[in-house]
Amino acid sequence: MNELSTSLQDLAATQDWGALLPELFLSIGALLLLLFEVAVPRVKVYLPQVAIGLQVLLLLFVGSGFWLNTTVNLGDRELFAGMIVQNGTTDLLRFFFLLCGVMVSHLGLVFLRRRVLAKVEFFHLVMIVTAGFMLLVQSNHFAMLFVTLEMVTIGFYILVAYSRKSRFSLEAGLKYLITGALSSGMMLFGIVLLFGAGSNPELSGASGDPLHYGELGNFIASGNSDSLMVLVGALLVLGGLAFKIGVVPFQVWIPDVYQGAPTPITAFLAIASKAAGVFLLLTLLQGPFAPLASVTIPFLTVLAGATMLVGNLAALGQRNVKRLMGLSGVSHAGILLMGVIAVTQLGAMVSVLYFYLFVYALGSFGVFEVMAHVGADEDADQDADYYNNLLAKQPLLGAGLIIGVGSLAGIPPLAGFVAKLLIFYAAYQAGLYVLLGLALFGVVVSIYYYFGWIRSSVMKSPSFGDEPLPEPLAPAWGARFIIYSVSILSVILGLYQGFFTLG
Amino acid sequence: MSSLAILSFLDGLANVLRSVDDIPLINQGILMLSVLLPLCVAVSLATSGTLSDRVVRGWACFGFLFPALGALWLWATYQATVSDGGYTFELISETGLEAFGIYFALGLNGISMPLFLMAGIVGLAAGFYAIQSNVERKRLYLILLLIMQTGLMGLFASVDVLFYYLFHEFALIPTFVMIAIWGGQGRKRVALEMTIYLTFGAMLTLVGLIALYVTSGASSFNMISLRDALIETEASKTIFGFLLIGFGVLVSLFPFHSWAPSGYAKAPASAAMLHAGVLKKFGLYGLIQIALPVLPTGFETWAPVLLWLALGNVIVIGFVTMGQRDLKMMLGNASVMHMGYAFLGIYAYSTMGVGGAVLMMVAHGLSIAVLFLLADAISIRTGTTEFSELGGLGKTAPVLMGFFVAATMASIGLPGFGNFWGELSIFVALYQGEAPWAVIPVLAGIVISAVYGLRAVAKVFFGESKLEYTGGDLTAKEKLPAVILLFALLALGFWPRGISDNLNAAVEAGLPQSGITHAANNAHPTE
Amino acid sequence: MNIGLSHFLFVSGMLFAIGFFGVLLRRNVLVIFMCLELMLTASILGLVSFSRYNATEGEFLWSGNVFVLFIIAIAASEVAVGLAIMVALWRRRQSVDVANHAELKN
Amino acid sequence: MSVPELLITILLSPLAAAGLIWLFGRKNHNLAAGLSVLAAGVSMVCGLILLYSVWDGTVVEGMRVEWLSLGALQISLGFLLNPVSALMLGVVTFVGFWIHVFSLGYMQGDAGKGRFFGGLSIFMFSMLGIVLADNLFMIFIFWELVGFSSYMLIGHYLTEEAAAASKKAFIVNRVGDFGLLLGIIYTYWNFGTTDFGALEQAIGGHPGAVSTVVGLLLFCGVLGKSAQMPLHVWLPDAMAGPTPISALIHAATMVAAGVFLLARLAFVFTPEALEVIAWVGTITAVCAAIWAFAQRDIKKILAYSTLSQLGYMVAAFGFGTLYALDHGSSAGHTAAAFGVGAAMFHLTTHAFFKALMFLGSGSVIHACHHEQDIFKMGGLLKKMPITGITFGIGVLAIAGVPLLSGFYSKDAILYLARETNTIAFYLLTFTALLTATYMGRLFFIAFWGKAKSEHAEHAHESPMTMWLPLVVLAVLSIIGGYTVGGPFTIYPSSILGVLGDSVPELHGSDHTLFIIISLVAATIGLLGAYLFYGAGATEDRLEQRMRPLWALSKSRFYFDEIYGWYVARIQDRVADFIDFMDAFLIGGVAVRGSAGITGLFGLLARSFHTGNAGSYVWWFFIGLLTIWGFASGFLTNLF
Repeated sequence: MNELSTSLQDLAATQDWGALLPELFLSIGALLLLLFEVAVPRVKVYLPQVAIGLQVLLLLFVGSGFWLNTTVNLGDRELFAGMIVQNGTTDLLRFFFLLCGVMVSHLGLVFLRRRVLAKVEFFHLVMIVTAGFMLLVQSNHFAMLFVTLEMVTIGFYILVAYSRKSRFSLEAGLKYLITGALSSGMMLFGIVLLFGAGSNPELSGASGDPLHYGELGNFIASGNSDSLMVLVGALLVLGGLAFKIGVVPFQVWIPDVYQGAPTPITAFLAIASKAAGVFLLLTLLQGPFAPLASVTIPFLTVLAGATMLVGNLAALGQRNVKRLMGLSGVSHAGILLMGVIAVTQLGAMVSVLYFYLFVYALGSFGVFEVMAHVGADEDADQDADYYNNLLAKQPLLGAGLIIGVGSLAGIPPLAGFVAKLLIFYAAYQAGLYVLLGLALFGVVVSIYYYFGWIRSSVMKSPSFGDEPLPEPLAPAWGARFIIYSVSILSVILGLYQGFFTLG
Repeated sequence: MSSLAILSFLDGLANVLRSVDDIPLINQGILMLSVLLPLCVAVSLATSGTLSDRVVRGWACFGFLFPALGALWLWATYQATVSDGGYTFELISETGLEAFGIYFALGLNGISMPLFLMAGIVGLAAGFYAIQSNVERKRLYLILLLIMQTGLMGLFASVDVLFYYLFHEFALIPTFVMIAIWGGQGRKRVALEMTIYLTFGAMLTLVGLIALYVTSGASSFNMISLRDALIETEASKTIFGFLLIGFGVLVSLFPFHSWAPSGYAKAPASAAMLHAGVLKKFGLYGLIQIALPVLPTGFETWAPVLLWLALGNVIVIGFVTMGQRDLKMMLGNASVMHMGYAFLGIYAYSTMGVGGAVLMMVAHGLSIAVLFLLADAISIRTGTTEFSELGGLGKTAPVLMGFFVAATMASIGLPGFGNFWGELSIFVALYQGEAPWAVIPVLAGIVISAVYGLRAVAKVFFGESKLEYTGGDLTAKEKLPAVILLFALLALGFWPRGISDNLNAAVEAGLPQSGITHAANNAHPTE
Repeated sequence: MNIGLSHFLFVSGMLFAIGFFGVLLRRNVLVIFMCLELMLTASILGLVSFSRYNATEGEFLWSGNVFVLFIIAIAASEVAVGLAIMVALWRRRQSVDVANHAELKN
Repeated sequence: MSVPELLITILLSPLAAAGLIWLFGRKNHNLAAGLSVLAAGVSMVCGLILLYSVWDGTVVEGMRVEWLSLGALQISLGFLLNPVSALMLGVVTFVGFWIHVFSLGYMQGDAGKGRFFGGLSIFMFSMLGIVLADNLFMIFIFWELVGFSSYMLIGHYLTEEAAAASKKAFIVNRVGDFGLLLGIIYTYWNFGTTDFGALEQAIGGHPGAVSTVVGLLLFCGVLGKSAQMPLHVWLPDAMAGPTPISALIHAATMVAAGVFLLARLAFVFTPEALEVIAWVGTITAVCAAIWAFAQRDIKKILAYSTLSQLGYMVAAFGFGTLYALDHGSSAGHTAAAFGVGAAMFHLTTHAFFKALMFLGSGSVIHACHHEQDIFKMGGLLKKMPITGITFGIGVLAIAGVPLLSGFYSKDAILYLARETNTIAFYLLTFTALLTATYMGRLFFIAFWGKAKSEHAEHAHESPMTMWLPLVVLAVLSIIGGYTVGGPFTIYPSSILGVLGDSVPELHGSDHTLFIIISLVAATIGLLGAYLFYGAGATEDRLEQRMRPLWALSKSRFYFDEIYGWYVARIQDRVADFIDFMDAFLIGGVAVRGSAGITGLFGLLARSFHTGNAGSYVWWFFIGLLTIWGFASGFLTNLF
């Protein structure tokens, strides 16, 4: 009893709620939004702006703190009895997710402007999910991992199905629900297996809390790297993450869900959850699963190759640009996975991955911002023809689209090129020649669909559909600001990467 | 006599240039500006609101004029100050990729200087032609051209391999957009096909460059330091293969040429001028400036392949060109064919051959540009480029005929124009190489090119006109760019030493003899 | 015979398999959803049994058991959201057959 | 002025004129004409000053300017003035100037007069470049340039015919240059230089140092330029150009450049090569003479006679040099001197009387409003006496009547031929007979009798700018053959050496024999022509009476037909075929094909996304299997 209480006190000592201030702020803010909506109906109309304002404030606050933290760079700090770990990288990602949250909220503003849907709940959910992401990247314990992951996923179930009027949105919700639940079920079973193996007292290095990354790592490292249970568990967990990133064969939900979901949510899925997945993959591969490299690396290599192939090939004939973004996202996932493998093998150049993620986010947000303006009332069918002659109709949107897509395609001098180059370079150094070849083939193929899109945005070719195409909205100042900044950043990062400490 | 006066004047000019060169960084500044100014002009044009047409034209004109004048100035300075063909005007700044040995580095040596100058001149001509042309959405047209111009200038000015590659793509994308917007019949497909094909080549090149960087151990993408890192391992063979094929695609080396003719035929005039004239030389330049210095053993392995493919360019494409029935298609194929000569010069692997290849690149850039310009002028007047529908234009447009004949003669290697020197030195060098017999089929090329060149002239200008021609002769505004290009060609033809003197040392430095049993030697024939 | 860890694991494995193949083979959305829950249950069972049998005598592995609670909560919320979506779908299409909700494709 | 300055002035003044014309003269025709004639005049005056007062006959070499230096390749501009080039210089500048003058009248009111005179000046520049060049590369450069100017001037009238003719001329010449350049490259790499002086040193007096091949390769250039068989086809067609051009380029100077090149390179050729050269010349001479009979076009007749005379020169070079090689250097002359001398001598005289006749024909055509068929002329002797008489002198000269220039040069050739090869001697003599005959045919039909057409009726003498050159050239056609020193010869002592070498029979034994031979040939030919065709016949008697002979001559041995067949049936079809294969195999199968296959895989990949959530679970099933496979290790072992 006594030692229990002392241990509890030790635990209590590690509970530094201040370290989670941003997440708390977000969650409470989100709850307050709902509260205000019902309590003070008058302010209802302003609540979206309020929500965005709150997030922006938080962004600035965390931003300053994050710079501060990286400059000081206290090492890893385990909190809450090792449930959570914080370091420069997690802070960077928290900042990144807050950024995503703001962007998505703004997209939501544009999206909801011409739709009769509940408005406040959208921002509420976005804030909750953002908080979930921020916790997810800090998780240092499989329980924490699973819980936060579900926090995000369930939030996404709702968000994907958000526009209740649209049967596409609902269908997407259903599909995401089934596949998501399935994958999390598999992942959970993997966790259970790991728990079972790691807690087995007959095995050396067994511990009372085998779900803690560190403990599990020690356990596996102490001669259990070939136990079937551990392997299956680890691979199942990786599979669950692969689902989030959209890696073959767990990519299959992506095109449908991306198409059906409201555009802001598509962006959220495409960027935030991919980034989170990649980061977790990296932490696990370099942390607890490091001793399993002999199995995980070939496994991931096969997956990466298949992903790059399927993603690019399936995107070839796409006319619906939301599906196109989804499938091209799959191919990007493949390249990212290749980067992850290379980085884990080299044990260096991790920053290259983050650079790629950031650049990918920039490009995608630019494109989604444009899509939000171009899309028709039925959000799901965004045909490439809608973009005909966009450059002439709305020069800013057109330019934003060209730069965004160009950056995604990896065209010099845009940031996407440097990002790809660095990943390829890492892959070459790690000797992943086959993957590199597939990636290059993928780039060549991707030119077809990306440039097809660009082409239709610069050409004025008559659309063959009988109904008139929707006119793109004129971007408001917020959208203009975002498109300008995103595009300019994409260009600058292509020429000058000094902000990042790459290498 | 008067010649003495001229000489003393030139000497004085040289002194002036030297004294200016002493002022620190001024020439670097000029170099930097001639690369980046067009881009700045383009951005300002793109972002500023409604401008009057005259302002747009004048501003764009400035954007094209400055690089040309800057290049001329730098060239004169180079002639006056440098004698060994080494790098000067170097300018290096960090971009955040120091960890990978990547810097933004500009500079010029004996090889890049003439090409840089050529890029400036062709850009000027293309710009002028675009400014006076009456395309719709002219402002966007000029913006894209200016972006392209920056890419072209930067491509030859950059010492860092990565930026060299980057500038190439930078110039490539506007070509795609221009074909997509202003292209001719069936531009949708052609634009994509060309871009995908070129990206394929670019990707191979990229792998080659990465591999080169990794294996060279120079841990730097800097051409100068790469030159010292000689790779003689087995790997060099693979790497050279990648570079050869990759660059080959970009230079339309047989059989990777099928993108070129149709692409040029569809592209709007100025884009075709810049791409066929300047951008296409990227690959050859890369082979000469990067591949040969670092990978002599790799070159030796691939030399036979290169020989046969280049012969394919000259003979096969030569016949293909003869078979063309459309003027622009013929020009496109002809430019593919002439690339074969340049490749053969590289194959010869001697100062003579490679230097000849550089001469060829410069001259071909000028001549093919003026040919595309005139072809566009013809199609404007006649509304067609089909030989079967053309004819008798010489009576209504004698000046146009004169220019076209001159340009054709230049491109088929008539003495007095620059191309002749390139071809001649390549022929002479080829005889000295591994395969002297190759001279015979290659020389047959001069007959082939004469056949199709003169056939084109005859079909377009001689005989009776079959159509109603509008627009009469070349206007002064159309003449100006053509005259610029023709004058440059003549200048090169009459005074090749303006280039060749500094070429010698630069090329020789780039041809490591170690590990080369390839018969190339720079000894004088008698020895 | 005495019931040991292996038996529990067997059951939990069977549950997982049944759940998965249910999801794989059944077409009724509700059934599929149940099967998904079944998979979660399998994990829960495994977790509990591990924490019971891998523990030193007379103790529990708390971490496992606490985790179970979380899982149950999550499962509950998942069900809530999932059912909501299904109801909405039913409203629009009067069908609970996955095959009928296949407009987003290719 | 010193020799170098004179040479530079001679070379550059036409270039300057051409440049100025290109800048200002396209519209202002008279300015263009004035500039061009002025330049030609300057060149001629300087040339004459050079030959008659300044230059003392010593070989002037050097004044080299390095033009291009690329690795081992050094190309320099330089002058080499020796008796041969001096003689050529004189001929080119002198004849060239008078043809310029003639053109003033002839091209009066032509739409493209400016272009024409610009072309003339460019030609003069290029031709003088060939004459003065001191190395093979420089010769090649100007060689190409004269080809170009000839192309431009043939195509002057922009008609279909002109297009075909000019194209043919340029391409056939390119074929010749193909061999020439090959030979030059070969020479360069084997002797390390292409300077004539250095080459002569390297090869020395013993031609064994070189293989026959290089000689023949270099001779290919001569085949093209001097229109020897089988590359002779372009010259007759070239008559599509204005007549002064035919006179200057395709009779007097450019086509002679080949012979000049032979003279420059005399030391390169091995006996075998010389045999070939001599025979090519002989056969060309005979065949061309035969072909001349079926022609009705006055210019075509002259063209074929030009071919035949060029054949004479080439044969002269061949046999003469062989003779010299056999007999060693007789009377202290350089070994090759006989051949060079004979060839150059005939080149000179031929330049005079052929230019004369071409200009005469030009004057006739001008008078008859571009009527060129001799059977539609007639009686012109009365209507335009100066033209008629001068033309007559030309005919006598070419027929080889004694005391006229043609007689002396032809005699030399016949003598050398007889000394070396009897068959060739008979053939050449026969050619002389034929020459006299067809020239007589031309003269009697066109100038005697009475007019046979409207145009001929109203023909009248041409203006002074046109007949003055005729007179000058006529005088030269008479006295151009006198090479004995003293008051009679027109040649300065510095040149006489060359010509003197060529006439060994002056010291030789059977002087009279050759006088008899040529007298007989000339008289039989002319009389025969007069008797057979009669004065001013309206129809071609040969065609009517001896059809087979006429057909034989008409067929021109089917050279053009064969070439035409080759171009149309082989070259073009091959081109089309390869074009098709290129588009089909490379552009189609390889490129589009791979793209299409990729697209198919794309469709496959898309078809997996059926939209049925149930089917998606199968992907997860595959995922599970993969995971199991890797965990259990049998997939891992594949790596």
